[in-house]
Amino acid sequence: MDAGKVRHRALEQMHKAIALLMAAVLAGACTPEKRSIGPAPPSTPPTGPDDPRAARIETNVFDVSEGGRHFRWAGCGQCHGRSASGFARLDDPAWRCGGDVSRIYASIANGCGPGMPAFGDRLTSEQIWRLAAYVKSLPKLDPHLRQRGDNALAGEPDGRQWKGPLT
Amino acid sequence: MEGSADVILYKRGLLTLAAGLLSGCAGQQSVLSPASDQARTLSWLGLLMGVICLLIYLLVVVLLGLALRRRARPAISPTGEVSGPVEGWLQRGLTIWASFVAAVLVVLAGASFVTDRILATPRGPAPLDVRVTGQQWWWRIAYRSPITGEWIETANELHLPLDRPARIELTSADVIHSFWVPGLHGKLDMIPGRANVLAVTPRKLGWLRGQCAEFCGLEHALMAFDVKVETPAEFQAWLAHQAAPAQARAGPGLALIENGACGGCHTVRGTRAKGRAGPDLTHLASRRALAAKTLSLSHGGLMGWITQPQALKPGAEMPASGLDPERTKALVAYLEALK
Amino acid sequence: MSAVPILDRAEAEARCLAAWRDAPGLWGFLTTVDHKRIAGRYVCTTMALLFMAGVLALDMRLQLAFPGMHRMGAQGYNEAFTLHGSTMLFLVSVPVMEAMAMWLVPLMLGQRNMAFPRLNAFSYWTYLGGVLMLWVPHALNVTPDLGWFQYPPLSGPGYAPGHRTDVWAQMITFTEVAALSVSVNTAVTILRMRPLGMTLAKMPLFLWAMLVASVMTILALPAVMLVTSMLIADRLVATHFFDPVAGGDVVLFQHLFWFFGHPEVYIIFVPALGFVAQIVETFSRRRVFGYIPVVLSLLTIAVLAFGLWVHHMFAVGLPKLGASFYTAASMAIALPTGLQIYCWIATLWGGRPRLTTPLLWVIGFIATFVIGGLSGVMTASAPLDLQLTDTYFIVAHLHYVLIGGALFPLFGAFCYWFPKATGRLLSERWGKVSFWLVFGGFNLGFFPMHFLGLMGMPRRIYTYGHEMGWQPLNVVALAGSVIAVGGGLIFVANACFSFKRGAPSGPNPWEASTLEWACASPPPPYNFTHSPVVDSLTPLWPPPQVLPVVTGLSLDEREVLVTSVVDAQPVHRQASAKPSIWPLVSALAVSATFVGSIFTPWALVWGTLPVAAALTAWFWPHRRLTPGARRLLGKAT
Amino acid sequence: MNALPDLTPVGDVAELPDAAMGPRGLIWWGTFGFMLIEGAGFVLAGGSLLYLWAQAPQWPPVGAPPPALGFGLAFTVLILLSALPNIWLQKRARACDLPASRLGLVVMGLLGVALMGLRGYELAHLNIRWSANAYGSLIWLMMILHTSHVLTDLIDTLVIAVWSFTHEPGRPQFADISDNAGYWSFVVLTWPPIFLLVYGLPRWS
Repeated sequence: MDAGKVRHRALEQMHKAIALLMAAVLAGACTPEKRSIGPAPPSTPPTGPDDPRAARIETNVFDVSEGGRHFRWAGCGQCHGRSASGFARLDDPAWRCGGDVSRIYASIANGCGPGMPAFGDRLTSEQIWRLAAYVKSLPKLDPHLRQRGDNALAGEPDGRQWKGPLT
Repeated sequence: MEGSADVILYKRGLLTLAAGLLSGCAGQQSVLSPASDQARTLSWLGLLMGVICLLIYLLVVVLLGLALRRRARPAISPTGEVSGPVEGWLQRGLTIWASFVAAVLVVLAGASFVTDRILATPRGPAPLDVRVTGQQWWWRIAYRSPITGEWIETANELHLPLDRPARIELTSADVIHSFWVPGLHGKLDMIPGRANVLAVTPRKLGWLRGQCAEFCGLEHALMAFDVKVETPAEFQAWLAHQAAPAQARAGPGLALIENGACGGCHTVRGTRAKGRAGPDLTHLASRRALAAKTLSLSHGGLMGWITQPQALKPGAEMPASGLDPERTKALVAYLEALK
Repeated sequence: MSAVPILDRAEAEARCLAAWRDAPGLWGFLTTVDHKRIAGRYVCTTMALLFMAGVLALDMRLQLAFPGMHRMGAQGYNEAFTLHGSTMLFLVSVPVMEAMAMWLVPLMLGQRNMAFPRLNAFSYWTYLGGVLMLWVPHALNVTPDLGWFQYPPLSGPGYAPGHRTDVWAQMITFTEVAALSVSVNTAVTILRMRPLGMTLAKMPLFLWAMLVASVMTILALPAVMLVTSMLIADRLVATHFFDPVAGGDVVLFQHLFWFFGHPEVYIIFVPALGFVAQIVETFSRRRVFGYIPVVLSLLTIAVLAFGLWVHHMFAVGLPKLGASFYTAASMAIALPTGLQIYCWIATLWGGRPRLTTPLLWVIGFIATFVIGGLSGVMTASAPLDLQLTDTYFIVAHLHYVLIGGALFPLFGAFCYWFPKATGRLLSERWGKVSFWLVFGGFNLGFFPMHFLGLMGMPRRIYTYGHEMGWQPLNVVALAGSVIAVGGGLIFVANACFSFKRGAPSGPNPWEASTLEWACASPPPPYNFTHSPVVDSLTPLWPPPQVLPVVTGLSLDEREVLVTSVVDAQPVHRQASAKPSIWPLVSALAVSATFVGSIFTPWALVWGTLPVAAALTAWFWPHRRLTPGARRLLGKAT
Repeated sequence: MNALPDLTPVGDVAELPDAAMGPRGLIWWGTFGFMLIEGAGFVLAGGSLLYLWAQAPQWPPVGAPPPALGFGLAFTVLILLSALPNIWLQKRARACDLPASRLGLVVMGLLGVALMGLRGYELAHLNIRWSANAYGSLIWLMMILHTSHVLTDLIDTLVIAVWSFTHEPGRPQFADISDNAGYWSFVVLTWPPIFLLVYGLPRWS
């Protein structure tokens, strides 16, 4: 009677599955999902590449997605849309002025070479932080998902234009 | 004894009804204080149904009480079968009850159908075109200009002329919201990809309150707006004033708006502030409230909202300005001048 | 009666016990396929969740009792009502009704187990996966926060970043798989495993109710599984089902969701009607008045329930004509429901009622549910609904229907069958105390909400201003809820105490009429040594000196009797599955697949391998190998 | 009074068979229940497709050619033909004919493999990506739904085939074989409507 063997196989299977389940849940857990509401979002520029706030904000899905909405509201898509090319293109790993959050912040706030003006006065620090986090996420973002996300925001104002709601 | 319990329940019901009516009328967001043809029609329908339902409920409770009261009981065979006159009455009662319920339902459905037809055909002069767009978490309101035919935009405060039908086009810029002013009409959803139209004919002067009635995310609770029903003359004056550009007096405040972060999201017509993401501020000071009725429009309100919006309406898309007190004062001074 | 041959019960019981006993200890716990043990787990889990979700509700009432409370923030409140709604509807109401069916149906049929014992085990483990799917992420602060309905686009890729929504959607997949398994099991058991003589026309009303509810489940739940899968696909692989820009439509979600969502209400409510029928019959000491009208009204409800989902969407702005049609359909369903109410009252009228706790709960059900039914008629009116929907009027309505209409009968059912399940009687005194507290507290707490709705208080708001004048009634609501929860705790305490110290009940303490009362309390693992034969709706009225049974079902192997659908003629003997670990393993494999599919679509691909393997092992028939091959385990399943 | 009644035999079922074929058997009803569930899923998915089709100005939308007909037709013909050996297998299984059942299972297994191959080509020639637009999403939804059923029954058939070659089946196992064949009939029957929705609607609407 090899019920013992059966049992052993079963427990093995079970452990595997449980480990998988916990791993999966943990992967999506804790701070990345936290909605930083209240006075939480940073309100001063990054102190440098190793500003701890950078790591926090670029891993926070809520801040990143808010960055996506600021991206549209500030009209960034008019130069940096999905069809953008060359330096304006943001979904490739090539960065003209550095690709970490603090440098992206700097590029948005102070401009970056010819063609990229400074927006430091037109946006608050909080908005730039989230924009930077979103821009940083673009190269990792599947283009179809980016398209899908843009569609979802299609009814919202795009910079100074607002085509009106979708009807 | 069950009956008595329900009598208590019923009394409590009446008390709460009284309380409800009182405070309901006090509030400007009550189904029980209609201010338009449509809302009045609906409140009559509601009253009719409410009364009928209450009577039916009492009937059921009485029957239940009678069924349970102490009295001689019919003989029951060991197999549980019951025979005798009572059973015969109960059989006939079943038929009567069925036809009674059916009849009541026909009446109610008929009343509902008629009401629907009445609502579908608003009477009165040429309707006023208004477009209300829901956004997280405020209301973009636009009027068709009688002169230029262009849209005149404002936010969070809806003005309607008395006795004139208004054709309110309801749309959404982001997620699903629901436009609900109980004093004017039932709610109607604002759905991305669709335009719904609500026809209302205000019949009572004064202020009403509306609120988003479809869960729309974090600050769904703080998405309300004011409605003012005014005489046609007042309304024309108001609309003309709203159509005019801001009496922009140059100064530190205006500079902040045009060159600072405000202009990135807000428009002040007649200035270089042309952002679209946020509410139009051209005549901000002419309104009663701020941030979709989160705050009253006052000096303190403006100061607080500009310096700490996230503390007052956590998660709202309005960021903290990060301005020092001096510049904040200048900014507020300018905004207060936007009559 | 001396001429009647009497079977040797002791010997038969010993042999059946040997064949049906579970392995001792943990292994037996993990492998059991005993419908009573599994159903017991279901009930305990649901009650624990009922308590947790109830505490959430109290917390929300506290938050709303005063304007501008800071007990919770917006995020906290949104998470609270999402957890409350999702738990109550997906993890409590539907599962507990199915658990009751799982426990009762075989007993009421005089059967030894259900048609597919291992499917029951699989169902529970999958359901447990759904519970963890919702509450473990909550512990890790990945709580769904968009309500129990999660309409796109709010739940779509643009506005719901992260995995909160996916967690909710997959929790549903888990629970629906579990629910569908039980429903198929229940329906087949009722249709094919009735004792000889129990034709459809002699079937107790509870079985009719469960049959109807199971078939409704089978037809309704696929809709919600489909729509949540579409939502996940929109979020994970960039499909466009709910994307108006690319030809999708956000309202499609609502249609599919409510095509499930409305029958869902009746899937919860119809089993409750079954409880009511059995309780009223037993405590009126007479047959239910109007058996045929009740059965017909159950069937009518089932048909109509699929024709009125749109009444949840009147505010969407649909064509007026359509709205009128759904108004008519929605009101029409009040007719069969009203007929049943009449039949219960008539049964009490023409009977000799005994006001025991179970009957009290049923009386409370009538007095409370009718309010919900009538407010339902009001909301069925398309124009009036525009003022009522998404306000506290609806909050009141749905709680009157679900608590008054389903939970009260359920509590009554607990009191009624507690002696059968435990062999002990509940304390009548404390039972009555808990009833009056729950009944009074509930009505005190929820009746005022009708007026809050009329006063313009919308649903799902975490705070309101003082000027709204909503505070007094919200305080009343809080008070009522506290009282009701207190009563609930007394109910539980009474159950726990009586479980240990209650007076022995004997097999049939209520002198009830149906077959489950013809086996020992608590029932042995095999329920019945021999399959009974019935010749009336009330086989135990009058209490038989000798119960007619058929012999020939093996006493030493797990075997059940399969009969024909309509007239319950014997068809064949069916070997009944032995305990097995594979249902659990399969559930784990399925869980891994579901959880993985939140993160990558490929999980569905590689997940099929373990699932297929586990299922193969599950169904692998152990029989003699072809000549030349060595023997494996002896013949089985 | 409140005690267990004695039991008296009024009949005996020892002579009943230990399994019955088709609708007379118990397992068949379980399978049928799951067919109902999946059928409901198909109907609702098809309903969603028609719902969006009715709203669309153009089907398929501009720039998307309809799915290539060739492989679709081939699959349709083959799956319809597969019904014949399937019915034969069901008959033989109900007659407890072991050699024939084994042969039938092998044939159905091979057919299933061939169909999955064809289905691969079909998916490769739908001429639209699910992430392109709602039309594409729905086409893929229908195809994935049906493919998963073909695959399920294929795996089931292969497992049973292996089992039947290594064991000596009894009536219950022959009943399983016949129920598995019944499930395949379901998979066959669900295809034509899906074919019309996926291949027909874009062409003839």
